[in-house]
Amino acid sequence: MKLITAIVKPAKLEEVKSALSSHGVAGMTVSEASGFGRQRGHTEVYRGTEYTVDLIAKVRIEVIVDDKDVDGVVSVISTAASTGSVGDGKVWVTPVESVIRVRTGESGVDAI
Amino acid sequence: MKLITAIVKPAKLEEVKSALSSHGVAGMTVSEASGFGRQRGHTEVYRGTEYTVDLIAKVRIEVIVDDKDVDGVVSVISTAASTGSVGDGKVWVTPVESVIRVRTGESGVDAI
Amino acid sequence: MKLITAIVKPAKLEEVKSALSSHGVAGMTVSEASGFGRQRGHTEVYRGTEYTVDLIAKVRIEVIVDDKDVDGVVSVISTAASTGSVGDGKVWVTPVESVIRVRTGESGVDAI
Amino acid sequence: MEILAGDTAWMLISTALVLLMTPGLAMFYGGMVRAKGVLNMMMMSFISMGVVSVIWTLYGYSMTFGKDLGGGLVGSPTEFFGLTTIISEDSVFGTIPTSVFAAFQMMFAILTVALISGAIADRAKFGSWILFVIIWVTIVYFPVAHWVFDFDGVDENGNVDPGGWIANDLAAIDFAGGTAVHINAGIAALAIALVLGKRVGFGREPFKPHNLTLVMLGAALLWFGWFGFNAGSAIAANATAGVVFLNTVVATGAAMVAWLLVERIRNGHATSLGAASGIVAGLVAITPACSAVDPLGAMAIGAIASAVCALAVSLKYKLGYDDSLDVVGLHLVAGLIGSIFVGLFATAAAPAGVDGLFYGGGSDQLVKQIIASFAVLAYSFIATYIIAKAIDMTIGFRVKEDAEVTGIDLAVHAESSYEIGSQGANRGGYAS
Amino acid sequence: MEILAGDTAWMLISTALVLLMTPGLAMFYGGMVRAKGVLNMMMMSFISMGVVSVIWTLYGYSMTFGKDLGGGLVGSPTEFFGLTTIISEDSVFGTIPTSVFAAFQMMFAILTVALISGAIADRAKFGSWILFVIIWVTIVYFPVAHWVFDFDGVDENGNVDPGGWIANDLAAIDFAGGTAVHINAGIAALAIALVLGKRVGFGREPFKPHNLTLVMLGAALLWFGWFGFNAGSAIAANATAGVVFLNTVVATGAAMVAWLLVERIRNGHATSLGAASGIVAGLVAITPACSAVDPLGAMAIGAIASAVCALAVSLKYKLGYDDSLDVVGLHLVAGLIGSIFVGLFATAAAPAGVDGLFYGGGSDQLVKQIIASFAVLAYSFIATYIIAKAIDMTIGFRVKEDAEVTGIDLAVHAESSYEIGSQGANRGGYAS
Amino acid sequence: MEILAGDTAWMLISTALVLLMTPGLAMFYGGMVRAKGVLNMMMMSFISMGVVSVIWTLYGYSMTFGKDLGGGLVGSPTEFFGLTTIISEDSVFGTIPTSVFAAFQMMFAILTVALISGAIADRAKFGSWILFVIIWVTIVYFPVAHWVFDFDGVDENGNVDPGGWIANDLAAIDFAGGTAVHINAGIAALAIALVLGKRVGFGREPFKPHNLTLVMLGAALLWFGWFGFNAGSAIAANATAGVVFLNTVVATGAAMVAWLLVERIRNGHATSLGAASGIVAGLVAITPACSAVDPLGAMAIGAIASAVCALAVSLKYKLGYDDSLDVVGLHLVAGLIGSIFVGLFATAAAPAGVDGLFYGGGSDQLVKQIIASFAVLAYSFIATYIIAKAIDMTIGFRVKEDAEVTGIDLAVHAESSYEIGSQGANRGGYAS
Ligand SMILES: Nc1ncnc2c1ncn2[C@@H]1O[C@H](COP(=O)(O)OP(=O)(O)O)[C@@H](O)[C@H]1O
Ligand SMILES: Nc1ncnc2c1ncn2[C@@H]1O[C@H](COP(=O)(O)OP(=O)(O)O)[C@@H](O)[C@H]1O
Ligand SMILES: Nc1ncnc2c1ncn2[C@@H]1O[C@H](COP(=O)(O)OP(=O)(O)O)[C@@H](O)[C@H]1O
Repeated sequence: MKLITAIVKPAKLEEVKSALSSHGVAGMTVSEASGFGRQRGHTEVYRGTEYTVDLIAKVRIEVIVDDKDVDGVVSVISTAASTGSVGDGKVWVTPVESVIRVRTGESGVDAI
Repeated sequence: MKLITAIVKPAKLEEVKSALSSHGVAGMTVSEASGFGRQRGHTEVYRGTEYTVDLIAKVRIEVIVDDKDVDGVVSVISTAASTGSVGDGKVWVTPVESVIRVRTGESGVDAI
Repeated sequence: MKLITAIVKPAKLEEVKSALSSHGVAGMTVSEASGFGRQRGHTEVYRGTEYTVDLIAKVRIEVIVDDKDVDGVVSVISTAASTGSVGDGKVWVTPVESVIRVRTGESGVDAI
Repeated sequence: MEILAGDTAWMLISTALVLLMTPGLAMFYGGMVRAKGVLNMMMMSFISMGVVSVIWTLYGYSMTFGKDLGGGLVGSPTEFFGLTTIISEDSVFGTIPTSVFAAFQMMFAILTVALISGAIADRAKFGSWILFVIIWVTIVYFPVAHWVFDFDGVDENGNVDPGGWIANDLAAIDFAGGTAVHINAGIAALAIALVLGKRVGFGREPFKPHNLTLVMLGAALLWFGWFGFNAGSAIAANATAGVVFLNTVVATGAAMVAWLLVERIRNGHATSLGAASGIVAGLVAITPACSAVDPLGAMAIGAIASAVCALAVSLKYKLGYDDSLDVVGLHLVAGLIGSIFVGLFATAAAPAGVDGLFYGGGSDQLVKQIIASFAVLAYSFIATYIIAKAIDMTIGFRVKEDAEVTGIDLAVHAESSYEIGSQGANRGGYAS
Repeated sequence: MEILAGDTAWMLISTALVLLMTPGLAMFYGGMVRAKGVLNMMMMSFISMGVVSVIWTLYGYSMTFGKDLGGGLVGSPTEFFGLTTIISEDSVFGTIPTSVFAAFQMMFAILTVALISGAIADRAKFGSWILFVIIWVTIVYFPVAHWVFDFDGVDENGNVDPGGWIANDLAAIDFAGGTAVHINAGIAALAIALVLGKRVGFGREPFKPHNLTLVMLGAALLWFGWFGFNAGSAIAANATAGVVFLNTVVATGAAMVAWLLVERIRNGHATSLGAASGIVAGLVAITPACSAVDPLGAMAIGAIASAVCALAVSLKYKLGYDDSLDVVGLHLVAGLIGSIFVGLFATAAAPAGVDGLFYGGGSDQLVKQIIASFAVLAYSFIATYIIAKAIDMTIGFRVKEDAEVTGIDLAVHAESSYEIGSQGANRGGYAS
Repeated sequence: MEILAGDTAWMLISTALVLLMTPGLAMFYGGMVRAKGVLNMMMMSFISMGVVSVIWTLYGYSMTFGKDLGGGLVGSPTEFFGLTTIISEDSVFGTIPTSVFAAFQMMFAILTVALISGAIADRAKFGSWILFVIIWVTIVYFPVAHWVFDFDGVDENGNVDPGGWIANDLAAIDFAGGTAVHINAGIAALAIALVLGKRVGFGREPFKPHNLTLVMLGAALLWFGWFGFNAGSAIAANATAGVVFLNTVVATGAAMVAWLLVERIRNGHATSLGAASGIVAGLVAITPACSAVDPLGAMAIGAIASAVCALAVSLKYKLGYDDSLDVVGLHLVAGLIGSIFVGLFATAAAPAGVDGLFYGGGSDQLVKQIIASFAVLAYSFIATYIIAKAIDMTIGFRVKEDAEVTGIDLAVHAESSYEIGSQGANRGGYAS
């Protein structure tokens, strides 16, 4: 199994979620993050002093999938998350050695 | 070494933490997440309009352990986190190539 | 490629970020976490009752790097994050099988 | 007449109370939008305190309470220019200093235009909004307030100093502003919402309130301030003020209960946003009627208006206009009900001394109430639509789409509202 | 008597101030619970404004201030039904319109029952709470308020119109409601907490306040509103009101300092929750005594009561009842101390004109104070326990355990309080 | 003179309004610091209500309004010790009970010292701050308030009861405290900031406001309360109070607009923090002048002062002192402008009846205003510096560096402000 981690724009979360559902992905975990990269941050102003905020709000999506589904899911995510503008994010894949479903104790692909 | 990642119900965090402590696990990292899966979300109502909120609050727990401790720790977590009802969460294990303790520069198992 | 994950003190985030920039790292993802370990937590008092809060605020930094850069980046992070006092955090390295840049669809080292 | 310290004391504090309603509104509205737009939402109200207080002082008071220019339509804009002539000790209005009356009425102008802003959450250019405020109070509010609030007086020479047509010629009852304030702002909200169009994601994304404790605080401050609004409109601390006050509480309490009942039956849950909304609906509905009904009548008006509003707020999804925070569903609907129901529930036992249809007074007053309501509605809708459209076609009224998506607070005000997370301020700012 | 504008002005604003106390309380309480229960906590107070204002208008004012039905126990519930007979210009209470007096006293009923809700945070069914409010004000508050606040009057024919037994027969001093409001609510809180039982996790999980700025805001609004509560109870803007006001400030200031001192000594830290709590303790304690003591006496009462409360709030863990937000530890304890200490610290130099034990007046007044306090305590405890138990045994008073664990806001009100995180509203909502 | 209910009503509510300013300030300040320091920031204001109310009662009122000890420098600290002698019905000040006057003036003392705390956000030991408050009000505030606010009176025997030198000998105009409150607190803020030094990270880290809705709420409560501050300083509900009230609104509105204009031009964005800051700048500037100018003059003073403040707040980065929340840039700068501009914009048409330079009155008044301003400035700076330095050198004024980095709320008060995240209270607390 693999863990697919995607960093995407917050406004794209809904689309990615729907796309994954349609694709038959049963579950995912989402968390807040902020990112730094090619995308320029923004400037805030407080009492005349300007602050550069270079960490931009992103969402992290994590999906565990069976090896054979990796390519499909990665491409579903990157299609749904794309706006074509800088800061769209990254998707990366890491190996997973085992998975357990807490409720049932099932493991492996059954646990996904 | 391995990284054990567990997604559990927020109400179970305390129990998991205690169980890990008793088991002799020295440290862990916790963060907020929300999950989507078999567990049904809830409905909120604002001025008569109903919203379905399908991302449910979860907690992510990460523990780095020595290879030989993996099975023990995974079972401690999944036992402590279980309520038997849907949404109890997942535990997965990924390989870790190296670990460093920032304070001392120690690495490997000593750094855990 | 590798994923370097660092758990550091929130007050050190700026320093780590600058150090990585200077080192030529183009991007990173940051999120909030809290940690439990050798560092003692703190006590809060509400209406005379004392609570021990043992999860201490930390920041998680994630950087994807090319294999050859791993050692350099790990040492940059651990140098910048160090205060020498307990709770400075951990840095760990995990294997990454593939990376995609959502905007362009580039993959591999080009996507970082 | 002489200045009476007791009446003056009540009007001073009433004025302060009505001023507080605008920040109260800012919080009520601000809590309902997403976190990325709360500051802009609040600023649309706050700026009204800044801009309108200046305009009112320059020529607004004059246009509203100055010598009528003919037909009861508008007062002379220059008569009290700068309000420098009303600060002498002899300048008295009824039993209070004219300066206090001028300040009290200023607060109504400030609030009315601020109410409109709820219709255009998250998407209006701030400069365009300011321009709108200036033009709207001048062309819409001051004249309409003159119609409704400027009663005929007597000038220094004992001649009649004619006021507005609704107050005097038509003699409709609008004690504290059901027409001039709520119908006016409510229908203007519809006009401006039509001009600006829907938010990106309207009807699809949830737009849930980001901070309901802020909404409830806002509702509480509105209720608190509204005592100045309603009971202060007696311009004295007398029996009328007392009855108005009592009616204001009872109508609002009944309205809160009614809204929650509708929710409980329809959705299965009584919500805190419903309680806050019911409070506002009740306050709006009783505003025109508060001097004309007894406490049971007040209860009925509050409850009916609130139940109807609770149903009306969903209409926008069906009709397809984005009145973001339901200014139409609350202020227009409750304003109309309150204004018209005076013709039904008025009782001669109350201070206004008029019997409505249900109390054997016939339909006379009812007709007057309907005329007044629709006169204001029609004028305000047309004028507001033209003003908003003109601004939109010249300097543009709406921010760019990506500014709306990122968040208007950041795009327009270069600020973000909260930095509360555990590593808080460390999320990446630098002094440049 | 005639209506005096000055007194009326003060009573109008005092009434508004006391109304504001209930939202103030909602914030004070709301900030102390966890984020998943803040809306429910606030709603328990808000609904009291809705329900009690209606009941009060219907028959509550009558039961409290109507013709005594015998023995000074309760007034006739029908005499002023609907308050329609008190809105005429001739309806005067002292020097103010009766409508204002009725509105002022209404606010006390609203607040008292809201106070109780702090004992049952996070676990009460909302419908059951509403039922409780209705029954409790009817069976407990209106009679007790009649005992304490209804002074004998004279009717139209010059005959004595007898009032409540504590005010007249016993002649205990309770200027603004130490017994009728605070002892009453405090002991009722104990009864209801016993009936509902402990929160899941009580004594084990931390239950720390989720928003201390909200708590402080609530405490500030309570203090602000309390001036209406105490100084408004003079029912006039006179020297008595002045002294009461001054005593209210001084007692509260001293109480804040005392609580912080206890904390500093015991825990090593003076906390903001302690400051807010000390403020409330001081306000409660001075409430019955504010007309009877001089500023030094007020200081003493505030400081002593607050220090005792600071120690008393931990008792619940030892005694094992879950009075979640310390209504017992604050309102019962400080209410008792304030009421009884009148018998010690009263000075004839103060408006009430009575000397207490420490000022050479003997123990007469002290005994009266103790009788009044315990009469209210006993009646309220028994009646409240029965009411709460009856509700619990019929429709049930407590939400299901999983609703409590998930959070009562979501389970009961289908709302969540805050959506502030960086991706805010994106955490997964859809318009269905 | 006799007590007038109307005037008393106004002064009672004015006193309550001014009390509310201190929590308002606590929120205005609290929202501007980082989340890890908000409770400490608020506590520095709240504790002033506790400590100063006690001290004022003991000897503060005496030192301010007691018999002058000579030269108009300070009143006798023992004359009204404990305020026990002013609670009788015959104790009258003007047309109000002396108790009300004493309570009203108490609020000024509470607020003034709380203002200073904005200069030392996030780094002061709480015990040292309390000590500072006690010494500062005693040595600085009471004398200066005596200079400015204690007008010569007549004692029981018909002899002159001499007051303070600025009010009487110099006859500078300071209606509500431009010198005694704002210049005084503003320059004291500079002195204390110099003693404590800069926050860790000053000029490098961003220190952005953690909650701007709290800042706006605070600004709104300040504005609301300020009506009591300014119009209450008429000590009556009369024409003067009316004009003062009107001027206070207009100046503040103009000030808000001016600040936003400066920001728009300089930074390209009009901010909500700018609106809140402009409100405060306008309120400060009009405080001394509110009885002496007409509404157009008020507008000018408000706008000019606010624009200058908007530029002045950045100075601290250039000059290198850490006046964390710009007490100097707001209160000192606007206080000076307001106080001195009385000499320019005063018009005899206004209640104070004096013409300033621009209205043909010559430079007489201007010179008096300058002398008064700089006398207060010099005395306050020197005395404050000595007090703060003495505390710093003995018990220490600053928390340890790691306490500052971790957050002062936790280190000093053992509390954390918010627990709002989705798993909220689960972030690891245990009842120990
Ligand atoms: N090397 C990296 N390691 C981890 N996360 C990265 C890395 N580079 C970029 N990211 C994440 O991807 C997001 C988008 O990257 P950015 O360079 O801004 O845009 P793009 O991917 O379109 O070129 C960043 O905000 C960050 O969260
Ligand atoms: N394929 C997946 N990848 C990542 N996280 C998952 C996946 N499936 C479930 N999860 C996480 O596990 C949680 C529980 O899953 P769910 O399917 O709701 O219940 P259960 O595991 O009891 O069947 C989800 O809320 C989500 O956070
Ligand atoms: N075994 C572990 N697995 C995951 N995270 C850990 C582990 N041990 C420590 N951490 C993280 O590292 C942080 C610092 O660890 P701690 O033991 O407190 O100090 P130090 O690393 O200086 O000895 C912890 O707060 C936690 O977030």
